[in-house]
Amino acid sequence: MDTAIPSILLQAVIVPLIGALLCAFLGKYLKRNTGWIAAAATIYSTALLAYVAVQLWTQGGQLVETYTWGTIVFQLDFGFLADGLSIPVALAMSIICTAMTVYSINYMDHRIEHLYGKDKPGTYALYYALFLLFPVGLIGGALSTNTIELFLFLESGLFPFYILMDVFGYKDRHRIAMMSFVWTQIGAAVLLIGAVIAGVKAGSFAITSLSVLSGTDLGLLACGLILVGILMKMGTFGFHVWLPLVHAEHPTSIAAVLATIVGFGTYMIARLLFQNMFASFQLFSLPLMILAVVTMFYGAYLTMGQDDVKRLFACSTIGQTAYSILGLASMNAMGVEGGVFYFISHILGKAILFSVAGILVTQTGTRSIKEMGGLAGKMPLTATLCLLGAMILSAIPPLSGFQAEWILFTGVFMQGLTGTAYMILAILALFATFLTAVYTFWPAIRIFFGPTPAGMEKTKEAPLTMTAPLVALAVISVLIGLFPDIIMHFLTSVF
Amino acid sequence: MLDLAYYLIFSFALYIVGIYCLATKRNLIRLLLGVEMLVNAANINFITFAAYAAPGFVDSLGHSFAAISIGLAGALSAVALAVVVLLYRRYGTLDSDELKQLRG
Amino acid sequence: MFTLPFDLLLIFTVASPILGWVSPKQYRAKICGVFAAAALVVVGVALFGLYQDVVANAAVYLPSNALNFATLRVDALSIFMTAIFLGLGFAATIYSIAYVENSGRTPFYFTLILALISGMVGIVFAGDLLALYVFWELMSISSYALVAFFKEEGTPIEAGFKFLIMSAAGSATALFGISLIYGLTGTLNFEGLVAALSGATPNAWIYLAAVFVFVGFGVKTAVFPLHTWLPDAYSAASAPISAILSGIVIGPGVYALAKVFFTAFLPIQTAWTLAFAVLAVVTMLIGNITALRQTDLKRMLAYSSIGQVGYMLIGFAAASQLGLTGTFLQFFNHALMKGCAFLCAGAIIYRLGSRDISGMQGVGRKMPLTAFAFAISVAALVGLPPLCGFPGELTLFSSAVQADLTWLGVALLLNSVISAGFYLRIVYVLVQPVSSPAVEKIKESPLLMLIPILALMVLIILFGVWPDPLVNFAGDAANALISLGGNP
Amino acid sequence: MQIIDVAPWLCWILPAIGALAALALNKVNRKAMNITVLSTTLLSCIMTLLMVPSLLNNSSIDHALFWFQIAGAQVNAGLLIDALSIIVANVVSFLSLLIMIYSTKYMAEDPSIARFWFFMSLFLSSMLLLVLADNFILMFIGWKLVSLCSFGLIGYYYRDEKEHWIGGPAPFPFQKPSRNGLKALLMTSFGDTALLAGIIILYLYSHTFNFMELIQTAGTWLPAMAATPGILALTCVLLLLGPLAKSAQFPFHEWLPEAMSGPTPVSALIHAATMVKAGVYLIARMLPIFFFAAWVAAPAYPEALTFFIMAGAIGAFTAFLGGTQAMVAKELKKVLAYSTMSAIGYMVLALGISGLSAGSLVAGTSSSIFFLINHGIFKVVLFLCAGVVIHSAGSIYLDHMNLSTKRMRFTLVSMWIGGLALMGVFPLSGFWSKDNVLIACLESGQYAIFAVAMISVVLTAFYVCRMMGLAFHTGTPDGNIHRDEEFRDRKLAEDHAHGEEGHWIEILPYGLLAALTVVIGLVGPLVSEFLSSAFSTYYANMGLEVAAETHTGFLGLSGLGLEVLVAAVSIVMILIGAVPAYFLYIKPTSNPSNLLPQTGIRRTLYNFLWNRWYINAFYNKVFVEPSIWVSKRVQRYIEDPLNQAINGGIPEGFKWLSRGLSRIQTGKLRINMLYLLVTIVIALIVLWLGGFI
Repeated sequence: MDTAIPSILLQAVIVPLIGALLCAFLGKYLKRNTGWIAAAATIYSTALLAYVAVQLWTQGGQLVETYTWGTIVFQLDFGFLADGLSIPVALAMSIICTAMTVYSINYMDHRIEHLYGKDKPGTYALYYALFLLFPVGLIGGALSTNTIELFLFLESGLFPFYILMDVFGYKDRHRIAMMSFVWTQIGAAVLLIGAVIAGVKAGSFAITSLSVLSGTDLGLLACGLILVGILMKMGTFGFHVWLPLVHAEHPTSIAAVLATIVGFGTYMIARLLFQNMFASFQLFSLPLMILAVVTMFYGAYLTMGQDDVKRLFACSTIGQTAYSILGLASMNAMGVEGGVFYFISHILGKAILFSVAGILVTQTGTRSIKEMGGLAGKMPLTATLCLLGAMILSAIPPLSGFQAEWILFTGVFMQGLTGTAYMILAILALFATFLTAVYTFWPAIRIFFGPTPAGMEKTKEAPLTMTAPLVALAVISVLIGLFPDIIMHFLTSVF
Repeated sequence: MLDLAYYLIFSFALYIVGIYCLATKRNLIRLLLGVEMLVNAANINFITFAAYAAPGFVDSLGHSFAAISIGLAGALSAVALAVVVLLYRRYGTLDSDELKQLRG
Repeated sequence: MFTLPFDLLLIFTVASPILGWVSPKQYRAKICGVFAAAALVVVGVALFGLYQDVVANAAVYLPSNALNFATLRVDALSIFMTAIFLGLGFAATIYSIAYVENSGRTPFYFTLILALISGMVGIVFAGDLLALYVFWELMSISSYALVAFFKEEGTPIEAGFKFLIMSAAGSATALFGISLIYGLTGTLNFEGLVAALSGATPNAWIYLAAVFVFVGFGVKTAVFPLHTWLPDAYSAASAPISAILSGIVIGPGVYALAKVFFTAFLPIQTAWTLAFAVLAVVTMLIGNITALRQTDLKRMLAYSSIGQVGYMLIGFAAASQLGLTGTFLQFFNHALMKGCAFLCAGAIIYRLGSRDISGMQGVGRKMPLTAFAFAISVAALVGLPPLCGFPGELTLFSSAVQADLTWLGVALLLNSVISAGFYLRIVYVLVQPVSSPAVEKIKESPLLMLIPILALMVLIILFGVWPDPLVNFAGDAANALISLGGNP
Repeated sequence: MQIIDVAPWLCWILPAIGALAALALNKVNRKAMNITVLSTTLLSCIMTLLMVPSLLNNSSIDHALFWFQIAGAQVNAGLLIDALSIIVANVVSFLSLLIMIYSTKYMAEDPSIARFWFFMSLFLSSMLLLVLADNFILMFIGWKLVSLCSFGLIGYYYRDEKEHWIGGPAPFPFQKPSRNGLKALLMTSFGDTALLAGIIILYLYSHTFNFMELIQTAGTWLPAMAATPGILALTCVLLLLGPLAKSAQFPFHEWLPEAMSGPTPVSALIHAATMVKAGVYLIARMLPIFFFAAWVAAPAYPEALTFFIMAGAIGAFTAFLGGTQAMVAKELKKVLAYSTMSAIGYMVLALGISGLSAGSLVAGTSSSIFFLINHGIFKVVLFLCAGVVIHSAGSIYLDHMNLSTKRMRFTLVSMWIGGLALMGVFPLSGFWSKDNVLIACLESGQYAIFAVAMISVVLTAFYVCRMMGLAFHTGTPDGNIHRDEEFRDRKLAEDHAHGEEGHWIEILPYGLLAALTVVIGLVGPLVSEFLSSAFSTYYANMGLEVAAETHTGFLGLSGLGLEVLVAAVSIVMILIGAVPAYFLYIKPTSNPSNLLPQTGIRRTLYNFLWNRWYINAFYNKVFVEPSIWVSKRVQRYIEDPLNQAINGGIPEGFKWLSRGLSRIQTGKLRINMLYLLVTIVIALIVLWLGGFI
């Protein structure tokens, strides 16, 4: 396929970067309005990706852009590949980033004032300049054609992530910033080890050349290392200890992006392991499935016990990403399609929920659910959004979660028919999803329903820049839920 | 002419003495002497090997190296002594163990 | 006489104190500094001409290609190293103009810098061990003097003396080793060494010579456990000197080890690769872990240099073209990153007057550009893409995997994670809100300090985003060494 | 384009538009909002009526459009219009219309009525989607949405003011509306999860979600499924759990009583007339597949009988369970809720019967659907009357009511008609459908189920009479109720004068429906005949031709004889239940509390029933409390220690290591030189050991 716009994919990645520079230089003068520059940059990227998606839909095939990067010592192409797998993922992540940029405008105003007092223009520049590196990393990562490029984009968000946590985070932010950096860095390092082993032995770092090793002993090693690296980044049980803390203490706009980064592992597994190293990857089916199911239950029970509204949604990410892992572990097309679909759906929902948490924190000044109640009357739109987010997570149609979940579980049950152990896991996993409804709706009820406690009578609805992006996300989720072909058209073309 | 081995044993011994001196002595001047001993051990080697390079001839390379090396060691000593003087002025001692501001 | 750039360098070196004497006192510092900087630029231009020759002829020999004379031999590796020396030297010189303004002995300072750089250039230009040793001493003596230069403070002198004794003992040990090599082969010329030793069956003497040479040059390279001088010297020296010492003075050590081990000691390669592998791991662990709880900013950076040396040794262990590429690349990047970091640290200390990290809370708010450059250099040191630390680590890691030493690569990545622990601590302190009155008073670094800092920062980003030319240059350099050793 | 192509789509899309319009017009104009919502409902009702002609000519139309693709297949979105869906859709939309009309008055003073309209309209839309969908996925969307609307409406009074609490009186626990909504959502979700698993397994073998295709291709995919023993039975169980949860059948029945905390029209529409019938509808929808597997396919797959046995057994048990609980309930709406459980038990039971023998397919299904229609109508009557009664009495407790029979004549009459129809008194509509179910039991030889159903008839008669008696006639309470302050607080704000008749807009819907109950009762056999013929054609079209009815009948009786016998027996049963209740509550000859001593077997039984067989308590003890217990401890005993060990321990370890290693740097020059010496020595030793020198 081809497009009328030259270097369209490169533009989609570069424009937020240019936006970041602009923000860095102009932030001091524009103050909170810097956010609009950032929003413009992300909207531009989103529009480009949407355009590519439309072209891809109508023309089929794939779009590849290659720029030479390394020539002699390493044969590295700095390539961008837009196909049925990468485009929906990139587009979804770009939309989340856009929504969160707009959301930030008011949210960060509040946060900065709370932390550093009024009249700190430099902090806006810092925030938006660093924030825009996330779309760069995420879009670039999704479009990468080689493992080194992928790693580069993955890591490009890491340092901003650290600084943002350190400067704008909530309690105990310095220690947690360090911890998150080290954890994701270890994950990335393990991933890199696997990728480099594969790359060196296969003679090329191109993602497609991973297939050379597929099925060999070395392939198994590389596959295992890549998988462990990704699982660390995804916070599956055993590697999850950083996730609730980091997720909860970040500014909520970043936390939503973090959910995206965490879920991005789904895409990486699909792209690197499922597509290119299937013969090696399929040996991990059973262990991965067990891990996913354990994580789902653990995440569910951990979430249920939380009283802190930010930590609550943070813990739920653990279980939710495990769904996607479960889908991928089923080793068939339906499962992988479902896994990636679920990832997209989950980030939409989680972005909404985290932002709702942010709204609650800014409007009520507390994070404890115990102190909240009856807020639905005070902030009906926020309550609706929270319930919509809960519906996405607990797979209630017509939101996208349902379509993703049944497709995912069709794959899982398909694997389930191959053995009793798989079947038991599949059914267990399905009942773990039941717990999602418990841990999303129950807190929502505690926050928004019931009598209003004494201190909360004056709570007001959040400003429009905070709610409108979330409404947009919810609408997108409904659209996907009603017409899943928006996603499935792309995914079925590659799997 | 003596066997090469004797010269080598001598030079190795000199080297060991030099290192031993550096590792045990605390006086700054003695440390400089230790360094000189090390350099001279090497120089002896050069001279010896130059003499034994070919029967009846002396290899000029070894000699020139030794000569240059002696010169360089002199330069080194000059700088080192200057530093020792400065040290003495500031610390008022020549005991190397007293130099312990930098550690950890 | 010694090729144009080197000749020029030596002439300028000698000329600089004379210029200092004749120039009016109140402008002396500026004149000498500008002169030194200009000298380095001129030499750089001349070097480019020489580079054309090297590209055309693989190697340039001086005075002739005879085996038994002291010769200079300039190949791609020499050019590569020289470029780094000149580049960082230039940055440090510019920086020094602002830094040493108030000092009385300015001409000597710049003379010593030029002499130091001359020594290093001589080392990498040397075609035999004699020339190498001579310039080695030139470099060493200049560096001793530079460490102890600001004698008003106590610790530089103490550090200078310790550095002097250890380094001189190391040089002497290397000399002892060289003498053994001479005894074995009767020649000191590198090509002669290859010719004499390549076919020979290894005997005890060659191992012995290897041990002495390794220990000798290893002191300057700061391989564990010979690294003990390094934290003292780097932390006590003035900031530009620390930058030069840390950024490039490691270089000659690495270079000399590489040159000797990949020519003379190739026959016993199997024995030393493993030793280097073990030492690499130990060195990087010691450096990074010890750095974790340093409170002195420069000392922390000094320890991290030891860790970086450990990374560079991986290329020796891999003993392949890719490995050496990684080593040289890492050396280049380290010069940029650590040079930048030390210059930033110097600027902060210059303004704040204290080196204690815990007292630096909020410096980033008062000196945003410096702090930003610092953060970038620190992130690069961790090895985060898209900064220049990453291609170096990637190359080293790949070479380790290629040589079936994956564990070594794993250690490298593990260390880069550990190192994040202390690098980030600096960043975290800098971005804190201002907490002390001392910090409240400070302002952004002087322009002359800021320029080299920002220039280095730009290079760090540039070579991170577009590493290919640099990687290829390092690859050429590694090729030059490998082909000298006779196994292309 | 024919009307039948458009009507099914419009009939569920229109209320969805109405729902959105309610939100949009909320702030603009209340009257316009009410009119819009009502008119979309009316239009929707007309659209469903337009489908009735195709019921008469027995056609089955599947409108499918491309929806989306999945790996190796595509899913179409389509609407299936056949006898089953047309009947249920009409019941739903007609009842909805009337209830919406009722609500305009009943909810008129509610400040957040837009939310009410939104959920009601959305409910109607999704319920119709559920009924009309031609495949599992589309159906499931409607299925989940009705749960969601039910959640929203049960918890409609989300602020949990005391007057909206349900349960009690103290010391028995009160439940808050918001919690009840969640409970309903979660319990049905649990069933939905199982249902989804069943659907997926079915898909994996059949490669289709389409109901018609599933039946048509059953012959080809069933052998593969039956090849693995247990899978078919597992699928049966999983598929049934969803409908059972939705229809409040044992063991998921516990959400229904508490769902009564919603506004009364909601209880009428969702928790009596329509949504809870969705389960019955779905069982009926899936039934042909398993009937085919159990009886038509050759060889037959006996595992498929699981479906029918389970449905029959659970239906019968729930019918009994609900009846017993209704006998002692103190709240008017709870009595009706229990009776709904019981009645739906009948329907499920009848559907179970239809597959338990080869010949009772049509009889079972048609009687079940007949019951569904009738029950929908008369239960709505009862609930709408109950709404007026509660407003009038200012209390939800039967004990408090004692309303005037004179001033509330319309309500009294309507409620009695509804009640008698519920009891199954001749010649009201309930009589025919109940007898059809009982006959089907006998004809298929399921005597145990028949017996349980008969006992339920007794219970029904008793509790209906008790309810009416307490509400209107004597008001003599039967328990030793703690009349403490808490209990008095539970009285509703008295916005109606005590014992006042409802507004005519309220009376109109239930009056109309009560009349309809009588009319259907009068033409009962005709309707029953029509349904049987419709369903026999319906099944014949599916290819479920069954051999001519071979059953010998009960006690040698068949046809009219059997019907008369069953009618006679059931009337006797009604009398057995109704007479004691009449003398206790309507024309009391003794105080019912005399029957309940403080201790003893009757007290124990009473407590057992009052506590809902302790099933709710059991669930709380076994599922809810342990989950909370575990979740509180996961953080403390797993997460925190892990966090301590990893995020605290590892940095500590490195600090310790760093402290240790920095001792190497002694700062003493001598030691540094010693390192140099040691290096050389160690290198030499290693070389020596390695044999190099």
